[in-house]
Amino acid sequence: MTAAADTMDGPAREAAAAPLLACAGLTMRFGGLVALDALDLHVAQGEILGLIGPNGSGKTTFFNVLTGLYRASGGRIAFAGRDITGLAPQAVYRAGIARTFQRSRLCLPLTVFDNVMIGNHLRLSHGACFNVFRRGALRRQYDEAVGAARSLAATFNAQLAARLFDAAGTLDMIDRRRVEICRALVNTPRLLLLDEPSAGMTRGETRELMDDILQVRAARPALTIVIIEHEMNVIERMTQRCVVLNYGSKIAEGPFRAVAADRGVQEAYLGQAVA
Amino acid sequence: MTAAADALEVEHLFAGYDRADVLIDVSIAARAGEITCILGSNGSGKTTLVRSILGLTPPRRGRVVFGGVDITGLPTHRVIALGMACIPEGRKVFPKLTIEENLRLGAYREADEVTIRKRLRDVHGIFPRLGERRTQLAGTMSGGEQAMLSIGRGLMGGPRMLLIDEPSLGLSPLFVAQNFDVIRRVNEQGVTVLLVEQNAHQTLAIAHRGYVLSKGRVVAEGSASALRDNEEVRRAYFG
Amino acid sequence: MTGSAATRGAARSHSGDLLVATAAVAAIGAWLWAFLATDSVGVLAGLLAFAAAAFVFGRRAAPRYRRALAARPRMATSLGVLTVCVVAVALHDQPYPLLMLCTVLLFVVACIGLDIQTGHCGLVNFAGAAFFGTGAYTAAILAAHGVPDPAVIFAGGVVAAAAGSLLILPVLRTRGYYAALVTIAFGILFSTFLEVNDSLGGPQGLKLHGIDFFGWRFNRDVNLGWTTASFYVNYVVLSLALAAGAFVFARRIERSWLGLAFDAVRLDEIAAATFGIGVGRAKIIAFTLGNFLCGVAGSVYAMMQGFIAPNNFTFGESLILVSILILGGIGNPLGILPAALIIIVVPQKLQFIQEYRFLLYGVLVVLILLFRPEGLLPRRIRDYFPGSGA
Amino acid sequence: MDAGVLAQYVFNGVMLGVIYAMVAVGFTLFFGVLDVIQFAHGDVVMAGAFVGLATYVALHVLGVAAPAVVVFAVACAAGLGMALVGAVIARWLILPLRAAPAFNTLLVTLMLGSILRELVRLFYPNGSNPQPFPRLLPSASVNLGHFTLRLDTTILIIAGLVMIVAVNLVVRRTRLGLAIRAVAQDSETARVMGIDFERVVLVTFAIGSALAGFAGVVYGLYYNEVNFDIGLLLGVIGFSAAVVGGLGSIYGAILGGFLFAALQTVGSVALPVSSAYNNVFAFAVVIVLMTWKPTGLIAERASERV
Amino acid sequence: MQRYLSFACALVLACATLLAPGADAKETVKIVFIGPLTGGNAALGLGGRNSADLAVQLHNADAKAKYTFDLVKYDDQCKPDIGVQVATKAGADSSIIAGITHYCSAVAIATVDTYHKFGLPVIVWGAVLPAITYGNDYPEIHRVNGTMINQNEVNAKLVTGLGYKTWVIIHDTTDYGKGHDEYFTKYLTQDGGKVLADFGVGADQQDFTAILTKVKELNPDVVYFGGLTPIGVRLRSQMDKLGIKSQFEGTSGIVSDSYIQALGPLAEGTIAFIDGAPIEKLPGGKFFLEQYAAHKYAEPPEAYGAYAFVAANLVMDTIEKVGPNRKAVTAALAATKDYPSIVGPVTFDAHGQNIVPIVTAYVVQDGKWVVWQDSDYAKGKRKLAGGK
Repeated sequence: MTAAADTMDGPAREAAAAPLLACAGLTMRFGGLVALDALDLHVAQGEILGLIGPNGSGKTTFFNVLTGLYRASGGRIAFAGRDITGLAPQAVYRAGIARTFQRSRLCLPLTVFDNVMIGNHLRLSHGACFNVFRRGALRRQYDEAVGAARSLAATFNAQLAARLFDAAGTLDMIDRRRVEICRALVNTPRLLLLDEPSAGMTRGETRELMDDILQVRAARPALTIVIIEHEMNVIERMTQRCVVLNYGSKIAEGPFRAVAADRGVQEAYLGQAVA
Repeated sequence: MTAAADALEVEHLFAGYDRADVLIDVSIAARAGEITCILGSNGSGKTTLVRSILGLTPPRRGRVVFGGVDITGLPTHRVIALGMACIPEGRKVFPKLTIEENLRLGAYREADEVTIRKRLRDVHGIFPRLGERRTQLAGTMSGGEQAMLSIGRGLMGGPRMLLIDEPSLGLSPLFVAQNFDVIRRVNEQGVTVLLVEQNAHQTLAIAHRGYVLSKGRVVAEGSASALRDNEEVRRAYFG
Repeated sequence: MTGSAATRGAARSHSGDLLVATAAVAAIGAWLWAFLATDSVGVLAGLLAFAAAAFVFGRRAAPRYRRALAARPRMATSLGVLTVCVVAVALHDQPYPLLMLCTVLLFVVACIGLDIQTGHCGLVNFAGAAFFGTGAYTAAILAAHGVPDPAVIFAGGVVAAAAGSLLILPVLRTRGYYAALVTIAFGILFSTFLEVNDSLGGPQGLKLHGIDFFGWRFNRDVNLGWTTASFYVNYVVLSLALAAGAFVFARRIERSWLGLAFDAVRLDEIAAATFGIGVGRAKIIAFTLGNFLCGVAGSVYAMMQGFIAPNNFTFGESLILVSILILGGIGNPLGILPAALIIIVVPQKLQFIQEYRFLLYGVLVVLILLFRPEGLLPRRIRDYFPGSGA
Repeated sequence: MDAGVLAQYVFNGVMLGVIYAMVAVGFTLFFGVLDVIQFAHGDVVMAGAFVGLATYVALHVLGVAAPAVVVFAVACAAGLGMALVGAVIARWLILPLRAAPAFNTLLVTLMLGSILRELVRLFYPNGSNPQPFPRLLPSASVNLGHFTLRLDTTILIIAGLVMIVAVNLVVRRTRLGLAIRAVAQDSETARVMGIDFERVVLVTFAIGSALAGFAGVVYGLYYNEVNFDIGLLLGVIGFSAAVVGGLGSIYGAILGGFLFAALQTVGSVALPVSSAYNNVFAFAVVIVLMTWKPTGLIAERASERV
Repeated sequence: MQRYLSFACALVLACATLLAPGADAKETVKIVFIGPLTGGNAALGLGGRNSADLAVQLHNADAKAKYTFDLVKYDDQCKPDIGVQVATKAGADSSIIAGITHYCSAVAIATVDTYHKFGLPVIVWGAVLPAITYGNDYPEIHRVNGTMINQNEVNAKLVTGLGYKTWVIIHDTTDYGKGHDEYFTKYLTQDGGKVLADFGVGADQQDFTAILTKVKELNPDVVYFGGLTPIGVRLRSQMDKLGIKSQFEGTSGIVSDSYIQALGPLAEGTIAFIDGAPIEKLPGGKFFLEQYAAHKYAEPPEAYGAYAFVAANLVMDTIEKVGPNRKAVTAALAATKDYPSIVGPVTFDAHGQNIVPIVTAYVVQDGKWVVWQDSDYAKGKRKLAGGK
């Protein structure tokens, strides 16, 4: 992680470098419905990209195709110079892409720690013999993991770190989101996909969460983020660049202010201006 | 029916799922014979409002009165029986039923076959394509056609009041314009409409009055023309 | 209050709690003894009423004492084992209660196996009796060929796990009721096959000798010095060791990364896959481990009974195993013991109403489930190293 | 193989398939509206047969002898009686457990099955023994080589098919059926259409159980013997047929029923090994089919429950 | 109504026995009855239980008897493991002196070790597999009913004597059916009969039309069935459906009233065999049937009720003779010779098996099981299927 961060710190150099993620002609069809229509999209190393568009424009579908939950009907995905089209979700995660879900997919009966550890699974020893018989070694791994989870949670806030062993179902919405983000971050991915992190939260909570994300990002400058959001002030505040989708294709791209002023984008959201 | 009477009143409504409140102290009124719109971006609580009115998500606090009857917490089918109809978000047509069956479900509370036939003819008049393809399965239709079906189904009940949740969702501008036109015509025939939308411009073009919902609270209300120029509306979307 | 005073206070109340908890375990042991030993309807009714009352009224106070015990897992396990040992000694000259105790303990082992599959990994298995039976038949065949008994018991588990691998592909591909059907079909297929196929004894079953552990004959009464104990004491010791072993095993699985992977797969397969967990691998491991335990229990059961026949391993018996699981509270190995007592021993205790007993028993189970839908002891939050203060 | 013998196999297989399909349709209907499996359904079939039998005995005592009247009364009593039982099961055992894990419904209905079985065994006079079921249908027969075409069996096949078709018509063509299908596809939107969800569930259980009651009578009239424990195997086979066909689909259930009958027939006569292996064969094919089509032959939708 | 009453009675009795231990002048001795009281074989088990109960009641009513007997009843569910459990319970209960045990052969085989271990003398009242007595040398195990060997020997001789040539054998795949299949095939082949085909069917199978269609094609003179009443009824009735005209014969498993009740006129002409003398013909047998009727049991005695009755009487008479002591009873039972009973004289061989091989052939005539020799068929007044 650090090597990349060292060599790339200026936004100018990032843009010049080969993109971390490049999708070409990405298409996803469900029966007669075209959810992604030959989408071309690239994300530079270290950038925070906003992905916006009206409801049903294909944003979440894009995430699902990217993470291997759906198999693309056409097109290619390259990540860090490697073709990841059609890989299984496990392999995509191993390649360094982690995500959150629009509708929280935490395992609510499990503790915060357990949920975070689900994200950390690749780094834990999961052989049956190890887990059952080598309890001492497991204990060491566990203590380490608790430390890691606690410090990760503490980057959000101390209360969350204190509630590490409470069931996720007892947390309120914003803390559940934080746990989801922790789960996605614990394996130090290169690309983080955030699917509507503000959904179901108040304006104040949203602001708080965005502060948290920026803080995390400050601690890991090389982390690349793609964020789907409806809250435009979130997009404005968080992103350097946005891509607007409508009907599964890109209708605009650029800094938020420019995109928001775009007539096509306004129509996509607000409908055609009626005289 | 006097134009000033409130067909639907929502008073100080609180509602939500799990632990979080999605609606906070929401009060709105839809006047009889008018189109009242609720504007707001995604996640502002629009759909929860519709669900609370219909009794699908029982409110935590507050009251819903429809045509003088307190319907707070009433089972959904009883609310519908009082003359309410709903065109749900995302169309929600029954994919494995034919177009005609979908339409007939809209008139489920109506027992009289003659009336049902008449309404079918009316809907076919509005959307000729639904008449041409009665036996096609709804799931095989395009998004725009499904939207037509959903609206037609809502009209089949011969409602006094129509709740419409995001009719423009995922539709091309042409379809959106067409559907809004239908809504306007239906309203002109005396049906009260509560239109929940994200598409502000076209909505305000046909609505009489409106409310703007943001993060579960009403942040603006007024006549459609007043809202059209209201900065709050743009803020609700673009921050 | 100063910090150190608070700590001291906590420690004091902690040891107090531990004392109460130990007393409670002792009381449970006494109850178990009375329940197994009694043949009187009045005493039985009294015991059941007492248990129900203790359950209802003790619920509020219980967590505190349970925590005290949970903080010392080793002591808790030893205490449990010791309690059952004491019960066994108290019953040493009563073969029938001892036999029931063995039966319950062996069913506990099998159910813990199913619990790893169902309660942890979310795999339904309605063929538990088939894997139990595989172990039993393996034991019958190997023991007849002179394989030493400890190896026979282990082999029973291995063969059952191997038999399970026949079902791996359909089990991985199907879910929910469709998976249930696959296992139901296998269970029926298994018992029908045993019945029609004469090479394994057919419907007349197979006879087995009692267990012989390096010269220690299990079917001989045990001389305890002051008295002679029924030979079933041997089987109680073995079954108890297996049950305790299975319990610790299941607990360790649960309290490990593997158990976490199982939980993730059960609760949200998609999220699990998204975070790199091998869903198929987790299912295969859980399925195999569960079947292994069923097979081990089956082989010991067969040697204890001395005789096995196909109608011991029918679909109906699989349902009994699943019933124990659901009644105990899916995912909690601790709930299996009381549930097994209810499902296995209560019908025998109802012998006095003869042909009416199954009716009463059915009504009883339905009532328990209507009033306690999560089972008797629902699963608790995972704590990897209880008592470590983490 | 002789054509007459072949025809006989097919004819018998069809009769068997009709009975299985009648049972399977109930399973699939219940799953459709509520996503549950009612494992006592086979015992409802058995109870239907006994209600029919009791009605016959009562009519006999009352001196009603006209076969047509008796058959009609027996079928109606079984159908109505089981409709009531089905609705009661849904109302008091299934709906209250909707929020609980799906496993509980399973165990409760399993136990309910054994309760029904024991009730009949204990409280029907001489209930532990097989009971003669009266021959109420004309038993004329035609011999065509090795093929014996019996009038009563033909009537039963037709009656069974008519029942299945009738239920299918109710579901496909009536307002009530529309409501059932709507609830099955999307219960929430169905409620928004003004459908009383609970009522539809109860009615669906009543219809499926009534069909099971009729199946019990058809069973009795065909085999002329009923026993308190016939429900166990019928339930397992009905469930298997419904699942193999694809839960939620009526056509799938019918297909599954006939498929199961065919498998058992083939297993009995065409296998090189002993005919006792027919169930081993049938269930082995079921496992292979489920591996090949994990959500049934006519896949309506995956079941995520249990 | 009677059902509820008997349920209530069972409860009251159970309570009464608890609260008021024998205030009787006589010493009370406990003996145990074990059989299937629930599940698929409950009919036979309940018949056996009632018969044993009748024996005890009649004995207790006898003022000359030294002991009052208390019959403990256990259900083995026809499952070997449950059988071992209740056998252990009875064996370990030292107040129980002897047992009348088991209808299901697999259960009986499973439990013999247990009885031997506890030294509890038992008399098997219904299970027919030879191995129960001949598979061990345990002095505690006795059996009043015959094994399937004698039954099938007599059977094969009689039917081949009638002039039948070809057979199809259908048997259930339980130990009972398979055992009969084995021994009947053996004796039939010895006597010159020809087996065209042999079908095994599941014990809970309902439809046999596929098999019977094959049978029809083979067109045997006789269809032999080894199994119990429920399947027997289904087979016979489905044979008729398919127009199979062969003679139908069965084993002791179908000699029950319910076979005739369930089949009505179709039962006519069915031949079956049962070990033991014809009950109706012995004076004691008539007494048994009368008393059974007089005691108003809810269930009929069924085929093996008489054996349970005999076994109970034999146990009680032995205890009367040698006192309530297991060892003494075991020894005395071994010496049983020509004990007069309603199934004929009982004599145990070295294995405890009743060796008086009386096998009675029955045929259904006018809705009754009639002893073959007395029937119109034997006398030539009526013809069996195939004109024999």
